[in-house]
Amino acid sequence: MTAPAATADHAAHSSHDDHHGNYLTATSGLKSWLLTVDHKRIGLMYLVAVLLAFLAGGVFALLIRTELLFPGETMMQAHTYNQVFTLHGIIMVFLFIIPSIPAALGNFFLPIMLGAKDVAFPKLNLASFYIYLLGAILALAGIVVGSVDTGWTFYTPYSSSPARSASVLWLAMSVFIMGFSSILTGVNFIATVHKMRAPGLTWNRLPLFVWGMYATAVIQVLATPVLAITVLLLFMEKLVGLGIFDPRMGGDPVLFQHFFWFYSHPAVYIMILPGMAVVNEIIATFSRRKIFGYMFVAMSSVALALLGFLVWGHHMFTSGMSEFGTTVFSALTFLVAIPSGVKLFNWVATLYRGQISLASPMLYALAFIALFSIGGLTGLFLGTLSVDIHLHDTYFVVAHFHYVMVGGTVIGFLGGLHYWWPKMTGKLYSESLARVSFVLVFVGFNLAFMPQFVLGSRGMPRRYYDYLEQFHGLHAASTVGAYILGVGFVIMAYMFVQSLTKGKKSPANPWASAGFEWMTATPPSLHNFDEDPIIDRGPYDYDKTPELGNVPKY
Amino acid sequence: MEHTEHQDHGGEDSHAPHIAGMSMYLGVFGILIVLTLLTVAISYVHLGSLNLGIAIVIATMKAALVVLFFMHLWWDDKFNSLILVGAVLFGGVFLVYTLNDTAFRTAVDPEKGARYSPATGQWAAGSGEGVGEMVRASGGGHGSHHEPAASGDNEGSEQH
Amino acid sequence: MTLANPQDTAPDRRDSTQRNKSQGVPQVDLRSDTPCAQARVISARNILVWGVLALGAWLAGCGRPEGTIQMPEQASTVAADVDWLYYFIFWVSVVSFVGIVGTMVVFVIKYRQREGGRAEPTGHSNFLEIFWTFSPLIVLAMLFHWGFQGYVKGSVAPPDALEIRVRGMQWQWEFEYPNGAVDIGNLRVPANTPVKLVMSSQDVLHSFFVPTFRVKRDVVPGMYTSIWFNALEENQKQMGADGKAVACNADDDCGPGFGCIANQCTQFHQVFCAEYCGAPLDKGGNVGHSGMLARVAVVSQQEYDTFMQEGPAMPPSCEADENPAACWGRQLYETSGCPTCHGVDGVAQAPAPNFKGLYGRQEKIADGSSVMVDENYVRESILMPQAKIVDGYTGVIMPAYRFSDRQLGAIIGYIRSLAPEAGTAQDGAQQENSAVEEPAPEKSTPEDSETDDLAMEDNANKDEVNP
Amino acid sequence: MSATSDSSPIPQHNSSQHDRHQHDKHQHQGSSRNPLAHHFHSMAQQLDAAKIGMWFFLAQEILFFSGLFVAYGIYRSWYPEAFSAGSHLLDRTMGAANTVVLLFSSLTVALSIRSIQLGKRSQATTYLVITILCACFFMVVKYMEYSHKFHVGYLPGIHFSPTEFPEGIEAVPYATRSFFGIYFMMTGVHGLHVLVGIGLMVWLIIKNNRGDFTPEYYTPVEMVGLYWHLVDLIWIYLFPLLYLID
Repeated sequence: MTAPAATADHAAHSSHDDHHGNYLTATSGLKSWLLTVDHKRIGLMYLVAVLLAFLAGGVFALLIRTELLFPGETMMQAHTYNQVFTLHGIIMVFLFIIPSIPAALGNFFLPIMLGAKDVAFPKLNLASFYIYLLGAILALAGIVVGSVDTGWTFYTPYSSSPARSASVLWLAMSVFIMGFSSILTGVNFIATVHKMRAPGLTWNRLPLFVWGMYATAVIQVLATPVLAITVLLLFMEKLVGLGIFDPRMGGDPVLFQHFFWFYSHPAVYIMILPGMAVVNEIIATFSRRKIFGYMFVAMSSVALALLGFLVWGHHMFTSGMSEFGTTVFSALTFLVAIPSGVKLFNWVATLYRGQISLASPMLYALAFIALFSIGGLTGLFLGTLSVDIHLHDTYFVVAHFHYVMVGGTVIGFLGGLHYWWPKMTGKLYSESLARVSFVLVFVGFNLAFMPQFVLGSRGMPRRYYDYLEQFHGLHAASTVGAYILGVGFVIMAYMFVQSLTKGKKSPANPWASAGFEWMTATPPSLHNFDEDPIIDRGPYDYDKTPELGNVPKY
Repeated sequence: MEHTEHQDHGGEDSHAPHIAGMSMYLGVFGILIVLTLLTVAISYVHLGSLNLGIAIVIATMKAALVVLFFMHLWWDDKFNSLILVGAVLFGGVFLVYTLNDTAFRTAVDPEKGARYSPATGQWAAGSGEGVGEMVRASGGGHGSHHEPAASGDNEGSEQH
Repeated sequence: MTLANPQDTAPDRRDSTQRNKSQGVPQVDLRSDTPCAQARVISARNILVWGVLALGAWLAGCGRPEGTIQMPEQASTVAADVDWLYYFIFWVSVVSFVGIVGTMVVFVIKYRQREGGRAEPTGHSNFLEIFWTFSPLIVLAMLFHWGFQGYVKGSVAPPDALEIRVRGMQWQWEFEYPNGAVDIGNLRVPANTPVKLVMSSQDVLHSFFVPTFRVKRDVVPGMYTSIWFNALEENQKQMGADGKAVACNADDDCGPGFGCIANQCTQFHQVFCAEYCGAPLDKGGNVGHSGMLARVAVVSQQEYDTFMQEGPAMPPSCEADENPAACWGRQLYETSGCPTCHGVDGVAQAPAPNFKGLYGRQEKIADGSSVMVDENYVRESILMPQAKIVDGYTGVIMPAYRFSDRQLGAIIGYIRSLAPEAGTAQDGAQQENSAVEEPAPEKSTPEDSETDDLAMEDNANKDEVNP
Repeated sequence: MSATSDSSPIPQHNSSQHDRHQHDKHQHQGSSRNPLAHHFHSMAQQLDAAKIGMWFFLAQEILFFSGLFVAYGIYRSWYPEAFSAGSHLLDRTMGAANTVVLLFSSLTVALSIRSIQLGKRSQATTYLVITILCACFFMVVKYMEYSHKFHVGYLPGIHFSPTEFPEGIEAVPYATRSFFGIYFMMTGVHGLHVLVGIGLMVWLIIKNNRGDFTPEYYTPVEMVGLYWHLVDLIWIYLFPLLYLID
């Protein structure tokens, strides 16, 4: 993007930016943060909320693993264990992983990458954040009020039976409200991508991060309302005995599973697509090359978004669904594997003949490729009908989705956090600490979840508070891995805090990247650009920007 | 939609907003009323499964009229029509693939509303009390809500 | 057991079934050669064509009945094919993983950033893109085909399969044999015969999962789901010094790997509940969803037939007891979950009436009437608990149990033994109704004709039920 | 969240449904005199952005209702007789009247947008008032239908205890309770959307009287108009599917 000449008709706008300094220092005081409509501040507020949720979810994860260290009662009773794994699921899915990349990093960088001053509906963006907070508070209230122990899937008739405490009502209401936060973010991103692109930024020049956010936004808008109606029906079923999922009233519990998974499978693509989106940016910057097969990678994001709506039945192969329905879903599930494969192959092809620097963000991107391919390939086991009959609802499934969600989205999120930390905070972080925490996270994660594949194939069912003696060794290994993972995250948190307090000031383009977001000041000014940018090249055109050279060493 | 190289402001400028004449609105409204009366009339003629088809076709025609002329999709950016059709398509996928399952499941008695085992004729456990029987008007007084006793063995045996 | 007499109600339902579009899955006639068999033929005949892949899969999956590192013992006919397909996908995944990550590592090492180095501009090759879009499609199509083939074979039961009804309830499995005998927690099936389980749940979702048979199906309230398996060989019994099977009582511990099923220590196949179904409040240990375990013992056809004839036999340990019925009744009382609500120590517990001194007493019923606790009242309260609820216990919901008549006789004998003074005072009353129903015989040996007739009658009318 | 007692016939929906609509339309910036937001380059771009945002919001509403239509489709395929019996228990004339009223309100809201584009603000206000009156008429008819059903016990699920049937019907299948479960959910959620629509139009009238809308800037009116047409669209399908099963 060439330095934009100050054109006359934009003069009216530039005088508008009389605020000096960057978006952090432009205005100060609590009110300026809480009532901001600046997408960057809203992104930061989301980031803080999302990291707190990750901490809470992580604590519950460690509680689960500690309980499973020994067979029998280790530290809590069966009912408490059921509550803990339910809360681990709900907090991680609804409070952390769905808003993490789109709402935190997406809110911050989408407008900058598009060359826009802000998202299309800034006030809607702030409303989305407060709706998210309202949902989170209701979820906490639900936890305090009673014991939701239905699993994050709320399967009826267990969740709707009168014996379940009222907290299912609270959680249903909180999920209903948090769904709107997701919908509003989606609507915002779609309108921004369509209508707020800088002049010259055509669809085939969009950064792949924007393509990923766009595909995620489409899923968020089209899938989340079905979760809203599912949760509303569950709410009414429990409150007034609607009888729609109650077998005693002619209802059908399997229909609830259809309703739930029609949202929840696209939701897992809401989780993984942003992870892939971040990896595109990191791999391009740290191998100094455009992404190989740009349009194929972009279209595979959109393909994943659309195909994601056709395959929800593979969560229900053993649920009593008719054999015909099961077969159709199994066939379609294999189609979904292809776009993921295309992305992996294109990323590896991007590394060919590049100048690869192994700075910490790149470590996370490479780890993403390795772990996500394991996650994706184990999906093949679960898509094949006869093998899934044996593996469904066992620890094999737990390992599969942790490899995709933690190995994929969380590693991608951490990579993005490391990559854009200087841009967001204007501070550098200590590279050595980053590598130490990466190694711990990588080793801990694999030690925690690789044994669970074997646990699952040997027949250990999911959500078991107590297990037979034969599974003890693998559970112990998995618990040790979980603790190492926890230590890795603690060190990473310390590193980021240390960077905030004592970190060195970051140069304008610390990674010498050709990405559009690095073309403004670091940290960016209140309205992102002093003059409106004119885009005249692709997002990773290192051929047109030879002056950037290679990634500097830190 | 590919844009020319130097498209100003990324989003295309829509031409002056289209203002339709009064007669168009009244005409469309008239057709809508006629279609409503038609669909009510047809509902009294017993045509078996065809009734559902006709009702949906007429409703879709009315919906198309409202969407194209009252919501100006006819003169609007084609992408908005794509959004509408996409949403309806996804709703359709949801219905069809769920029907894939529910239409081919093990035997269900259409009138009685529960599942029975063909071999034993016995209702599946967990079916409701009084499943299978017709419900008569109790002729009681003001809307008494006496609840049919949910059969004993259907509550969780453990109170928790 | 109040079994709706199928004759009068079934016809109208049956013809309504025809109107209901179709019955489950299209009938597919499957060629005998399963993937397992094909792999053996291929790898034997032209090993070069299939190369190491087929050999690896064949070695790892098919011929290993005792199970492999990743898979438990193969104890049913479909297990070998499932394992073969599992290992086929496993090897495909290992090759793909090594391919992707290996190439990545090679590129990272080969093209590390050097001083002054320049990255080559990225080329583009449509051929490569098309290749890695459609080549996985071939492997995936094969996986789907084999997966579908195995699935249909695994879910469509052969018509002559032996049908056993399974009822899941919160935290225990109840099996009901064709002869009406009911067993909680233990299922005995004949070896080498297809067994079809017709299952439904009484309260919430459960899932019947037997890892060693590779079968799993959710158990849904208000709906029947079914699975079938064909157990390959008998489970060994624990042989005592005298060459006879070691006898044991209800839940004695027969040592690792052995369980006490039908009063014999034998190996068994573990049944898990795979669909989350909650847990009781404030209880630790093996309870709730993780404690909903059952055991499948594969027995010889001959033993199964004798079991079909006379229903569950009295445990041998009770034969020597002075009141064998009461001893058997006490064991049934302990293993069927009654102690959680009904105490026997005379202390008036909240959930349900205490059995101590109950027999022969006059009880006031919730609807005002009163009834003498006798043989018929106990029988009726077990089979239809909601019929006559004692005053003050209306809020409690007791599940309907189904026992064979001999088991009911034993339980009634046990309850009578808890009220010794009532037993003597009521001797007179006891004599008359004994004519009606032979209470637990003094010595219940299999040849005891009278109770057998009862059992025989039961079997008789059961048999027409499922022709 | 109050349970559906006799007094409040329409299941109250929490307020987030209402304030969500406040936000989803584009908020024009600062004082009403400068309707162009700072981050947009032209009024057209601002209106287009609002339209595309609104259309995706309507897509989300369609999928929200698709859940109910799927439940309707599944249970009707399982219990056709129960659904036709349930449908005969409803009052077709009230349903038809409601349909005509909603269609008319759709017309008047479209005309209100047209008159603002032509600069006739007072005419726009009268059209909006007529629309609100139609919507209130719709809700009153709904209230009468609901109270009748509460009175004679046509309630969903476990509460289904009919006290009397219209002549010619002496018994209905057991699964009719499922029909009423779906009936109350569909018409209840739709009724809530009508209430939210009324709230929005009152907000429009207030802004219109303040003179916020000009032939160049009428985005909020158009957005509320689109929303109202969608509410009418949903009812166009609800009416035949619920009331006209023969």
